[in-house]
Amino acid sequence: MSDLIAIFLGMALINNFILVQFLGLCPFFGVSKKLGNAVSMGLAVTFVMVIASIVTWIITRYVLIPFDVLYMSTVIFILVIASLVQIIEMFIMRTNYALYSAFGIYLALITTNCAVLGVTLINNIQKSYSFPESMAAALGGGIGFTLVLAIMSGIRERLELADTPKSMKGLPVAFMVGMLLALAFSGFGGII
Amino acid sequence: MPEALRKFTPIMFLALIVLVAITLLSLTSSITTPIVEKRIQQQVVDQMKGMFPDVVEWNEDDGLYTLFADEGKTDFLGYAFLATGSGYSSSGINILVGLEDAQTVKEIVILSQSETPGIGTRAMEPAFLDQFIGLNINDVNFIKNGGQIDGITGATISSSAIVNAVRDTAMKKVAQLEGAE
Amino acid sequence: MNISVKGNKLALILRRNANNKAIRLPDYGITAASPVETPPLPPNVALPILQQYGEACKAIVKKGDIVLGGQKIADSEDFNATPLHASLSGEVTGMVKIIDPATGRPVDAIVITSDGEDKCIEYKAAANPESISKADMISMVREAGIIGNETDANPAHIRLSPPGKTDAVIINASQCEPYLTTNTRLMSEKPKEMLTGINIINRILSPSIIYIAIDSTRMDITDNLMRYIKHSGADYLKIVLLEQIYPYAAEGNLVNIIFGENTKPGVALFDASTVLAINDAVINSKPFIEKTVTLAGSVSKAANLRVRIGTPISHIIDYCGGIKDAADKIIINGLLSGSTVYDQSFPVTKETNSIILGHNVTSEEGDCIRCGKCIEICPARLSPTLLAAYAKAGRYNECKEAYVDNCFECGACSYICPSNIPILQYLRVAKSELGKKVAM
Amino acid sequence: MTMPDVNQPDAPEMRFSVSSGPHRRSRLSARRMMHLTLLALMLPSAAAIYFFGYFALSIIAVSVITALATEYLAKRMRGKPFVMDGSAIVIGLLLALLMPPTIPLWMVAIGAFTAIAIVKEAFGGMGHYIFNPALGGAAFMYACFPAEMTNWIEPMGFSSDKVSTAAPLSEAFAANTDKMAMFLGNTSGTIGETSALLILVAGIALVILKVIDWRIPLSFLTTAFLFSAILGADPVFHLLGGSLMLGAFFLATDWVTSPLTHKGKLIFGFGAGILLVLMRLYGDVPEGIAYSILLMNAFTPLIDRFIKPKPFGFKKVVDNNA
Amino acid sequence: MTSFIKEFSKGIVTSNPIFVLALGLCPALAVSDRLEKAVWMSLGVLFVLLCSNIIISAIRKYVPNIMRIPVFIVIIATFVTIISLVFEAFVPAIFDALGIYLSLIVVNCIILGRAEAFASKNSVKDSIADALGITAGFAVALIIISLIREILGTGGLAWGDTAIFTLPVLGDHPLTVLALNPGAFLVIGLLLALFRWVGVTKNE
Amino acid sequence: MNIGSIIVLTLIGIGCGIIIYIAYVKIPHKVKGLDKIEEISGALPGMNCGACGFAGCFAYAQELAKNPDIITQSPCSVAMQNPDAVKCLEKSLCISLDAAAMCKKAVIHCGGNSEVIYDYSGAKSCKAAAQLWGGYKKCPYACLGFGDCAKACPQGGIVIDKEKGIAVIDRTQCTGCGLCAAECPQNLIELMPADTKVAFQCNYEPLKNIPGRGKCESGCIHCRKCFNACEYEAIIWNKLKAVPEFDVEKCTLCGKCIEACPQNTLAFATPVAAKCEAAV
Ligand SMILES: Cc1cc2nc3c(=O)[nH]c(=O)nc-3n(C[C@H](O)[C@H](O)[C@H](O)COP(=O)(O)O)c2cc1C
Ligand SMILES: Cc1cc2nc3c(=O)[nH]c(=O)nc-3n(C[C@H](O)[C@H](O)[C@H](O)COP(=O)(O)O)c2cc1C
Ligand SMILES: Cc1cc2nc3c(=O)[nH]c(=O)nc-3n(C[C@H](O)[C@H](O)[C@H](O)COP(=O)(O)O)c2cc1C
Ligand SMILES: Cc1cc2nc3c(=O)[nH]c(=O)nc-3n(C[C@H](O)[C@H](O)[C@H](O)CO)c2cc1C
Ligand code: SF4
Ligand code: SF4
Ligand code: SF4
Ligand code: SF4
Ligand code: FES
Repeated sequence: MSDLIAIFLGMALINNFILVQFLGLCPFFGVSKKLGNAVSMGLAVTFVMVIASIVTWIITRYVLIPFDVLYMSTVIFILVIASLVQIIEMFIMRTNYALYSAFGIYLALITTNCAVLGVTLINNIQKSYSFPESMAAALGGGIGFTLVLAIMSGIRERLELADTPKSMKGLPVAFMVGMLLALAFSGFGGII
Repeated sequence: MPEALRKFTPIMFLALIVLVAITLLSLTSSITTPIVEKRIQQQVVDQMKGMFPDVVEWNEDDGLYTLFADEGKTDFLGYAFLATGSGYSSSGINILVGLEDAQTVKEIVILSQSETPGIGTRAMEPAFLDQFIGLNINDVNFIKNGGQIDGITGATISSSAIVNAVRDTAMKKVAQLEGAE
Repeated sequence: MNISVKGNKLALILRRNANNKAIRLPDYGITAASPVETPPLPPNVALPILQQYGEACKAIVKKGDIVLGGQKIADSEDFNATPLHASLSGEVTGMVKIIDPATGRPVDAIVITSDGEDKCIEYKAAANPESISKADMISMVREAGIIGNETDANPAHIRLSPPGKTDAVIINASQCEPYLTTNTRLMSEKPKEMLTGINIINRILSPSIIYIAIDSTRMDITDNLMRYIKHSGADYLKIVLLEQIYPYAAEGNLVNIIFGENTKPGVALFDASTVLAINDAVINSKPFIEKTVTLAGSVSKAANLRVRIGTPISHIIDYCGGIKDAADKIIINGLLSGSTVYDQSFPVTKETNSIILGHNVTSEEGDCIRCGKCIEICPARLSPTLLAAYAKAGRYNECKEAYVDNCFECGACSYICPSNIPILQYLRVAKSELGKKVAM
Repeated sequence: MTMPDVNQPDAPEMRFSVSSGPHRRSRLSARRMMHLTLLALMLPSAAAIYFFGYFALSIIAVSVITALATEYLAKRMRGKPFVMDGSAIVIGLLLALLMPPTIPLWMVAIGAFTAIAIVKEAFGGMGHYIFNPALGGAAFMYACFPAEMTNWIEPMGFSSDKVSTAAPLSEAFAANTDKMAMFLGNTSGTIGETSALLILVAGIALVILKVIDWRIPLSFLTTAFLFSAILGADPVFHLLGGSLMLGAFFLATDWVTSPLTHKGKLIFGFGAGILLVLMRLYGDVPEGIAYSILLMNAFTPLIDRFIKPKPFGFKKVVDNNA
Repeated sequence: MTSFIKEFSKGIVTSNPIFVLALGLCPALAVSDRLEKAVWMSLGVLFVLLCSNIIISAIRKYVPNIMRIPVFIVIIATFVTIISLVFEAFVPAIFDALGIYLSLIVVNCIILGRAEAFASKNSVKDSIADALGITAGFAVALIIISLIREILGTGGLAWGDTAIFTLPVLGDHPLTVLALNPGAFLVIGLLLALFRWVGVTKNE
Repeated sequence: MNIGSIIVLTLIGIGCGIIIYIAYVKIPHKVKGLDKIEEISGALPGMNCGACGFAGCFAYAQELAKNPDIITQSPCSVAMQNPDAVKCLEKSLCISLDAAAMCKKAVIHCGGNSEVIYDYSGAKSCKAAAQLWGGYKKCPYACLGFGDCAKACPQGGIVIDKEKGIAVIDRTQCTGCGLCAAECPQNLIELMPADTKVAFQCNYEPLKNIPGRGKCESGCIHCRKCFNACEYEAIIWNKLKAVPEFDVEKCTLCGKCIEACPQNTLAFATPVAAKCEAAV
């Protein structure tokens, strides 16, 4: 159990997807202007990460490993993620339209989110996690992703009112925030 | 084309693409895999030879190499095996460990790593690695944990990855040896 | 002083609000001991037909007409409108446009040149005031054209005819700002009229309780009132003692201090000077043509003065010996929440309660250093720094979402801000821009 | 509003001033607050120079001068006036106080430059930055020069013979924790952090002068004390050791980077305290103060967004954050 | 030919994927700590983008609309896997150093974006120009970033195990942070600001 | 080569294909007519300035798709200056546009000669200053020069003339979005046809008798001299406002009116944007 917690916290804070692993940076800069949007995006990514981890774990365990074709992982995982996103979109729309209208637009962006493919590759190929470990990693990664997105959007909302130099406004200053966040998060190193 | 079938064209199209893709990949992999395997083998052998210059022949048993200095496999030289530590970077540190006998480390060599340059890579320098030479595998541990190895400030993660990987794998291999006997 | 406030059930003592949300200033009550004087009549008066409530009034006199003091010179059919009366006798010498300070746009004003005789229309004292009906009393108040002070700034007859039930009435006899002393002066000089006035309000609104807010330093008034209450058995009267800190006596604050912030009783609030005017209107049928104002600051003699509405400020200043110390700022209605005029010939209006001469302090506006002091001090518990930032950026809708409307413009935030940000001014811009949007 | 006849309408004899209310302001000014801070910082600076002699003196000089020069350049580049509001000096001084005595001076210059150019001015300067510039600069230096930034020596004052022999301490330190020495400052550490006593005096003076709010230091120190005790560490050691005192009174309280409201400030201090203890006890970083405060700086906009005063009055407050 | 050049130069300057569009940031930040990694990554991207753009624009008329995205992804993923297999076989050190970012070319917003926006609508020739232009833009950006990060962050420049040069002073005490994650943000952010400042790109 | 793996993986591919197919069929797709809206919004500048009166360019495009006539009632000045955009809009809306007439640019009706009547101190914002007695200038309609308009201009086309204390519009940069006009508390800024030749620099409303306030030296005194001076009937007298209006077509730039004005209220308008000339 403590292993799982370590993996969870490790993925959330120490090996944070955005700040340390450099995965999912496009939404980090693209969808972080408003807190609401950022949190929605983060939660949608977390959800897809978990589901994708389940499915890809099964595929890895029962197809890729038995046939010794781990090198096919990229092709198969991305295909699976793409269809998963579609089916989730459909499912949410059918069952909860309010949720769909809140999350729908983000789902489309998730297919091309490095973090989702990244987590499946890390779990199954790089670290060969067991099933519970995969879950902990996906959940931790997603939550860390959401947390950083939320922090970033909070900061950017404030920066919008700031007298930032013209050529720093928007993206460049967001990168500066990224740098300082990465520095600050490096303080978590070794806590677990 | 009948109407019912037409519905399935998109699906079949995707299936076709997947089929082509996978076949292509299988082909590529069948070309590259032997190269990779050979290279790794070669690397291990090269390093082993660097470690035990006299080596001529060896046995391999589940990753544990038993090395001999003559063709007849009678002149025992030592053992060698691969250890993988998980360091600061998400890809691991691959270490080749040579043992003089079932207790003593002869040398360790880093085969591949991708630690942070300037920080983690300080654990790849001889100043650190040379500490392992001649150590009893039970002493492969940091001084503060009762071993004989000095850690590296600023690279705790990388250095302990190496130390732990070497010790744990060595223990395992030794157990494997004992089990085999 | 034989009645101690402490321990007396009749008195209600209130001290600070939570969090010390107030400003302490040293110059409260400098003129507290100056009896109300009456300066000579001005050579002319200008009476702006300002109309914020109801349909606009129309002038019912024209240039060249001779009018008597107290004569109605503008009115409208609309009940909500407030009529205007000549404040002295003389000739109507002009209908001019003057700039309305509130909007910066021109409004009409009637100018009367005094004939120096101060003839008045006849005021009929009510024979039996007790028998006047409620409705009659309200219409008498309306006829008198009473508009309240800053603390109760809208027509008195509207305040006296609320749509719902009035649970409580608050009579504000304290001062809402440093320097002002008119309310307390009137309370100590005319206690009888004041009580009659309160009685009239009591009869019109029939609240279950009437609070009289008094500065905690004015024990003389408190003792007097206590004696009266004890004597008359007017047990619906209660005294509230207020610390002299700004902005306790502001309407919203008073209500909150007395009732706590989670109840919403039907409350009507009247300034002491308004109570006097109501008394005059009902008992003497006398219209609202005089106003008591405090003149203070860089002037030779600070004083409380009873002046005709429309009197030019310069007339009052000259009466008190002129401007001292090269003061370059004329502040109307209080140091903190008042406004400034750029010309001494500005007339005293129905809302004027004080004229303070002061100096301008220019201070460069800095960037907000996020010290949070404005948030600490805002009695409306807003986030002034945020509101100002939104207003500066033109994001007025966000101002609205952050409750800019709850700001009652006390100015405490601008007062405290170490970066000299004119926060309140930005909020005013936001409010007026939001108002424009609603109007559109 | 003007009246005819009384004065010559077209030639007012005197020009008055007009402004929007209020017409009086408190005497509190940002510059005064900054100068008071600077004055208070003289205490720990004096201690630094007393204990670490020329080392401290040169670090402080380099840091402050670089900070000022960078601020000047940044303002020039932006076409804004350079005002001596003291903020650059405060940042430079605070950064200097976070340096170990043996740090090479050019590294200090790089840190001070980063603090002002990147952490402060790139965000818009005074009032607009998100992260504490001094700590941003220090964290940058920790990442660049981990060895030099953790090279501790015993205090030696101005005595030159000791300078040459000044050698890094060994791990014996942890055992040798003379609490009184730590309180007074006669111990190893960054040049400014050693004397808990003087920092405390300066900090409390600032609290009394209302330059800083007491909530952040109090909640920060209490949380760190209690939490380290709960986790079984020596709470007094943690309170007095490292830069906690300096951080709690001078770094965490920076108005710009801490929450606006009272409640927010308490949360800030609490969060920083927890993070600090976790990092000190379990983390890899040499000293958690920079990271714990920087992390709370990052959370500050969120704290401010959710911890707002509830508007006074009767209006039912609806949550507008949804 | 002119249109070819136009498409090509567009990718480098006016719609530089990193500095202007801010797309494909993950690899740009992750592999730009060393020049060598940046160059090999660019080669990988070139291969994948070129091949997939060619194939996609060649089959664009036959792809059913419903399956557009999945088909494109599979095509891209195939080339990505091929290039990783090849890297693993022939430049193993680089394969290890690039780690999962090589595989992540699949989801690199640039590539799918180009497939969707360009190759699926244009002729093979234009698609090649587009691929070359975009890759050139990506490569130029990556190389600039990696040069700065490697030189300042490690105090010198190296290719493989051979050092090309070492700086004085910085060689002993490099600004390590530039080679680390925070440095990636810092360098790219400052470059973005610099380009805006000198007017290459527009302010927001 | 591993035939088994190829088969299994292709089966997964088929499975994914089926899932995607089903999902595609079940998810309703974009609202009809979206293509057209996208086409229209593609021709719009995408600045989302709101000057057209709608909530951003896309909203405007939606309305245009429903009712093309809107474009003449509330045109997008910015689009009108871009010949490509005009062509594109004409095509997708099936209408023909007189772009030149719709192409407008901002003009400030103040020459900055009004006297200062009090010392203002406070927020450096025109809106804030205008709240105090309508501004610190003698003319209650004068430009206050704090540049609320300049801050609003996305083109950076407005600068404050420090000497005169008024805003000056660089008409080569102005795209006619009108954002500045909405900001000005004194209502000084008007969008006028881009090829306006003569600028009328007064905003004083003919209100009589505001003691202490009034028009400045260069304020229009409604003398009609310009009207009478024009030989080409290019000036129309606006009776309501008692100010001249200029007919661009007829004006020959002779400058007679400018000479005739006793108050120096008239001036040649500053150059027109090259962009706009192209469209004209
Ligand atoms: C960006 C960054 C990269 C790091 N890379 C490594 C690394 O490659 N290897 C390592 O052991 N520690 C690495 N660290 C961890 C820190 O250097 C950490 O402070 C150190 O491991 C703790 O060392 P100490 O406890 O020996 O002082 C890194 C830290 C940061 C912030
Ligand atoms: C405030 C503080 C001061 C420290 N001072 C020293 C010191 O003077 N000498 C020292 O060797 N380690 C000191 N350390 C501990 C080091 O940061 C680090 O934990 C230690 O050097 C581990 O390296 P080592 O095992 O190689 O000694 C200090 C830590 C902190 C938090
Ligand atoms: C505030 C504080 C100050 C410390 N100062 C020192 C010090 O000056 N020297 C030292 O050797 N250890 C110091 N330590 C203790 C180290 O951080 C650590 O506990 C000890 O050196 C072992 O570190 P290691 O686990 O990295 O080897 C300090 C700890 C704290 C919390
Ligand atoms: C009590 C106090 C603490 C401060 N702490 C910091 C600090 O930690 N870091 C910093 O860069 N500036 C600090 N400053 C300086 C100041 O907040 C900052 O430089 C200005 O707000 C803007 O530059 C502090 C100022 C005061 C008054
Ligand atoms: S925001 Fe309004 S209520 Fe609050 S302090 Fe400022 S002026 Fe007073
Ligand atoms: S008082 Fe002034 S400086 Fe402090 S937070 Fe409020 S606006 Fe900012
Ligand atoms: S001057 Fe600027 S804001 Fe005004 S219309 Fe022209 S472009 Fe728009
Ligand atoms: S034109 Fe209007 S908004 Fe612009 S500076 Fe003048 S008064 Fe201000
Ligand atoms: S490259 Fe776009 S999310 Fe990673």
